[in-house]
Amino acid sequence: MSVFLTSLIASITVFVLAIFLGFELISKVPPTLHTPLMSGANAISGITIVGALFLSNVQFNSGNPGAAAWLAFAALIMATINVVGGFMVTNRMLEMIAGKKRK
Amino acid sequence: MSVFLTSLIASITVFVLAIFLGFELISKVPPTLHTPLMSGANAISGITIVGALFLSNVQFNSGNPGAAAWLAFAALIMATINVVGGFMVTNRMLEMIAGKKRK
Amino acid sequence: MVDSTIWDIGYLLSAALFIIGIKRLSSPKTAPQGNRLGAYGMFLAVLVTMAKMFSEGILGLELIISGLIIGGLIGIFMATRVEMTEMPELVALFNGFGGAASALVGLSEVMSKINNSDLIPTDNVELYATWIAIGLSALVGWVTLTGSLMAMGKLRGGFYIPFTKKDERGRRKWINFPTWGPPWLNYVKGLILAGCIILISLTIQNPEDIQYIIGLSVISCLLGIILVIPIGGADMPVVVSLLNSMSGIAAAFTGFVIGNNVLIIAGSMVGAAGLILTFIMCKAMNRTLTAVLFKSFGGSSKETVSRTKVGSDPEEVAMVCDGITKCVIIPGYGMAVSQAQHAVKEFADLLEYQGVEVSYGIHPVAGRMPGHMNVLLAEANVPYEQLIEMDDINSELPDTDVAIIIGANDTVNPVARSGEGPLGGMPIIDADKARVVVIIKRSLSVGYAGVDNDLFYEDKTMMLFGDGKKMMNELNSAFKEL
Amino acid sequence: MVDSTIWDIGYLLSAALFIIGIKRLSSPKTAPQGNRLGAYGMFLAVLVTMAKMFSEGILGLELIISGLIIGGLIGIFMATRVEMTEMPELVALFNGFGGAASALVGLSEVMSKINNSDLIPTDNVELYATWIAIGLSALVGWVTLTGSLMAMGKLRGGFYIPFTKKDERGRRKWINFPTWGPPWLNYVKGLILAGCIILISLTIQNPEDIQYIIGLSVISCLLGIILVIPIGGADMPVVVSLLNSMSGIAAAFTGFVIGNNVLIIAGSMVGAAGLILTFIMCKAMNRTLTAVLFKSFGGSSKETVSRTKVGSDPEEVAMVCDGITKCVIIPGYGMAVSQAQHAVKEFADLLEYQGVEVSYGIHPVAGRMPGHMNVLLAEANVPYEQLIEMDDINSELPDTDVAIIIGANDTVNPVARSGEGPLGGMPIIDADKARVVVIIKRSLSVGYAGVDNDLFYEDKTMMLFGDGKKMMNELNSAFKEL
Ligand SMILES: NC(=O)c1ccc[n+]([C@@H]2O[C@H](COP(=O)([O-])OP(=O)(O)OC[C@H]3O[C@@H](n4cnc5c(N)ncnc54)[C@H](OP(=O)(O)O)[C@@H]3O)[C@@H](O)[C@H]2O)c1
Ligand SMILES: NC(=O)c1ccc[n+]([C@@H]2O[C@H](COP(=O)([O-])OP(=O)(O)OC[C@H]3O[C@@H](n4cnc5c(N)ncnc54)[C@H](OP(=O)(O)O)[C@@H]3O)[C@@H](O)[C@H]2O)c1
Repeated sequence: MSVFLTSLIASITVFVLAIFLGFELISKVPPTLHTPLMSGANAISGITIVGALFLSNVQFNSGNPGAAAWLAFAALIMATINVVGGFMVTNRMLEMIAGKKRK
Repeated sequence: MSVFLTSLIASITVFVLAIFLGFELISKVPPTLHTPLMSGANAISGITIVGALFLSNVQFNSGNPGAAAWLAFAALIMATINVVGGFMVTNRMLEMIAGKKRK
Repeated sequence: MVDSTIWDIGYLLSAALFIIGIKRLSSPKTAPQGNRLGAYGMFLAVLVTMAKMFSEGILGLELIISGLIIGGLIGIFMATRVEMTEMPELVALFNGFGGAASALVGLSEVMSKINNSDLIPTDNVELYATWIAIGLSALVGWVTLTGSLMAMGKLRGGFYIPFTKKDERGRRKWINFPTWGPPWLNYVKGLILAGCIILISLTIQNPEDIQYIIGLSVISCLLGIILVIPIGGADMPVVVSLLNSMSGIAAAFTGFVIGNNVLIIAGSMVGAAGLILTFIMCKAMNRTLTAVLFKSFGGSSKETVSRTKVGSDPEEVAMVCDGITKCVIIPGYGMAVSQAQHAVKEFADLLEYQGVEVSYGIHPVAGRMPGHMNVLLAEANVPYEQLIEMDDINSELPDTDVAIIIGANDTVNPVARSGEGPLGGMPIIDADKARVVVIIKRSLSVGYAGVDNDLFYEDKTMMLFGDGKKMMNELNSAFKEL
Repeated sequence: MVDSTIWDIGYLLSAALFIIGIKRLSSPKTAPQGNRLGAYGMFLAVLVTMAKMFSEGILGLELIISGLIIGGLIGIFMATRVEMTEMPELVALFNGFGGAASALVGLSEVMSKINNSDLIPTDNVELYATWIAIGLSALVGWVTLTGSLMAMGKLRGGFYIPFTKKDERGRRKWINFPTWGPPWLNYVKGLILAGCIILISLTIQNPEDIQYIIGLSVISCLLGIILVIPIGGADMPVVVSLLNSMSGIAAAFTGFVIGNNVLIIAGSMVGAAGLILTFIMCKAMNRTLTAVLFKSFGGSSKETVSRTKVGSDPEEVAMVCDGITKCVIIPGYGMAVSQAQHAVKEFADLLEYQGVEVSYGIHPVAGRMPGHMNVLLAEANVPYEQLIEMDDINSELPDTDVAIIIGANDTVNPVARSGEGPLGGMPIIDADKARVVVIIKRSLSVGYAGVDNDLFYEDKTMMLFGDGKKMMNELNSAFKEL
């Protein structure tokens, strides 16, 4: 119990620091970069893929994979789409802006 | 042991985040504010006063206060000077810059 | 012993990569590197997770790998197939997936805890903390999903209804995406939100009962739809950015649920950074976030155009452009649709060859996504220095001989200066200050915001009616024949 | 149960106050508020600590309270008594105390662990982590202390030797603070640093043996001295800023030792922010950090002045200033020493009354601390808009009728443009571009960097020899009598 609380407080500390950091990281973004930044940040928010991986594993391990397992599996697919697609599409946008690669 | 390691990792996480945050917090400072900012940050680094308080208490509690206790006591005084003097002198500088209060 | 912490160090490293990645993404030169760093961070996080799972014993490996492959392939397919103009829709869609994934992870966790009631925490604090985190990740996650889907539809403007009869050009029936928002809808939003909070507290009181969390999921989905439906398509980039921030927050809550710091760090950082970006974008569009969210705007009521104007032909325009000294090109959504950027660049080259000073006036919200024009013109090899931002070009326009507006409308509509109507108060490019104005578009019809444009009917304005690319090419030939 | 975490929440809150405080401190408008927020955060942290100690049972309460009171009173006394010009020295001193406190806390922790050998961790990881943290906090803390004391002495320029015979003006013997640094000293620094690392590893191997940690403390103190002794006084603000960063790092290590997050957060944040500030200050002085640290500069070898120049008198200068249209005042260290700012302001008022356009050219490193001139002129009620930064004033100087230099020397020395010598490459205020240059100082002698100044001997230069305040007052009366 006390262990849970300690780790909860630690998590909240990390949460607060990361929020402050997020606010500070972005100050001035030229309009050209609004969409790529949004898209890149979106890909990073796909980090929930880590959670999906864990739960898939736990649930499938639990013997008879039921609804919970398939939900986790659906989460895994969605998160992967978000991550892979997100970074790739951001890359495409940025390459166009940088003008290095043309269609 | 494992508990220690977990809390060590948590501390390192916090350490890394705070360092990133510190780097981001300050971007452009007009020369006028260099000294007050330095002085204010210095006062904040007097947070070691918390450590000095704890140790003073622990050491004096331990029965016969020996050298360790007096070292902690010296640390307490120094840290307090740093904190109290630091914030006050920063305040004085800033008041002069803002021109609100004159000698 | 070391085993169990090596993972945490890996996660910390990947969090650091995310931090540097986001930082770099916000500046033009380092942005591609920033994106790559983010991707490495994600790869590392997945790798660490897989390794940890292996070390703890993994069973459903085939399924997990196949999940990754399926998701990855779909992602690659979507990301490479999409047209430039459709990217914002795609980002919205991906974002929705991210939100849904977070919500599903929470849901799956609850279900497994209910199946195995030993896992339901007996300690009050833990119960509260975990269930609140699960509830919030569900709320935020589902709102992100349905909100993003709505935003995607609105960015697209509508959709073809499948299985309807094709018309002569082989297209199925198209319906516009609805924009609908009576003032009382705001109260409904408040009510649903209150309902969500009540449901979360009910889940805590009945941790074994799955129905409350399912109820929460359903009304959160509803909330997402109701939040976005009254917002005009022109504001969608802002909405998508806000939803992006929310999907970060959802991931952070999921991190609390499964007790993993990297989710908390990456999620809350994206949440905060996304919020800041939302405000930056609002500012660029001269809107406040509350106005965007709670007052409907744009695309709702199109004015009907009654006045007429005689069009010019390319030869006439070419003659006008002959012998001038300064020309400003103002591109808009129409240039993007007709893919006219290469023809525009050719025209600029022809002018420059004659010694004319050519620059491009870029309105921050021209097109359908931020930076839309920059991307297209960069694709056509237009030098970066010629792309001038709104404020700077406005001080040059009074000295400009010819302003050529290609497929832009709202962004040059003088009615915005009056401060009224859907465009009221939006800063515009002062094309009407130039000596002669040439406007290339297919008709006199309205732009995104659905407002008629007085500029078309001014005496100094020459309308060149037709598809953007086609007219630019004709203009180029006419110019060469001079 | 709640008890034990309420403290952590309090600490988190105080960390948040520190974060916002530092953020606000870096912008002019919010700086006073930022400082206050930082102070509240510290107050909260102390309060929480005291409360926690009470709840755990406190014994040495009287001593702790008296420690706080003694320290507080000394701090208040020093902070309120100090002259404006001595503030940088005081900051350096406080900084040294902070570093020493961190080191002492670590030392005290070790001694108590050695006294009670049950407390020495048997687990290797814990032993390594704790002892490394203790060693590093000692190393960084002691270097901060002695380095800061040296920096303080250098900022002051030297000190009076107590108990020596007083001279006719009642002052004791004054000796300059030495600046001494043969190139081989850099190797010595490296050797000592290596010694520190070896000693830290020895402490880990012999955790019960106090002598290694004491040895570490001693050579760390030595390292601090050797690090600062070759650095010229002109670079001291940079050094103090760097030491400030180090005292933050020391506090963070102490946080690892006693396992307290607020120390880690505040300490490492100050460490990072201080480092950035150090770079910003280096840039303002046109120096690189490595050049500052490893190549001695300034104040070391004073040139002897052999040329002569006939001085002017206040009446002559007043006549020159009569009927001009534009005057730039360039203040320097001499204005600070002679407290001439009010007289300068009066002079500016007289000129402005005549319709002359007056502005002040502020060199970023004029005086002896960053922002020195701004502070003094603000004290004399000079409007903020008249204080022009170097780059901006330099574009105005060619159109300036009279440039009045009061107590400045290095910052207007044209030799800096040659790129050689101690001043080489430092950007200067181009006072020599003005039509007439008036220089107010007591003699032809050199300034901080010890370099002769050709500007004094130019034909268009008028030297007004004498104490800054006195000469300004005479100039004012002469001007009124015109
Ligand atoms: N940048 C963003 O982030 C963003 C995102 C969403 C919405 N918006 C909104 O979108 C608007 C952007 O303004 P804008 O001036 O760029 O565009 P606009 O006001 O939407 O006008 C575009 C014009 O292009 C013409 N057009 C369409 N297809 C064409 C073709 N094939 N060839 C030639 N012309 C064609 C249309 O007229 P015809 O039909 O007569 O040809 C239309 O009037 C603003 O209201 C903005 O708020 C911006
Ligand atoms: N701002 C900072 O952060 C900082 C910190 C430390 C060092 N520095 C260094 O300090 C220097 C600052 O340049 P600066 O031009 O301001 O000053 P400076 O070059 O040091 O010259 C000051 C001049 O003021 C004159 N002076 C002294 N007392 C006076 C009095 N009572 N009345 C009239 N004149 C008096 C002195 O000449 P007489 O003896 O002939 O009167 C001296 O030449 C730079 O080298 C800078 O790098 C700056």
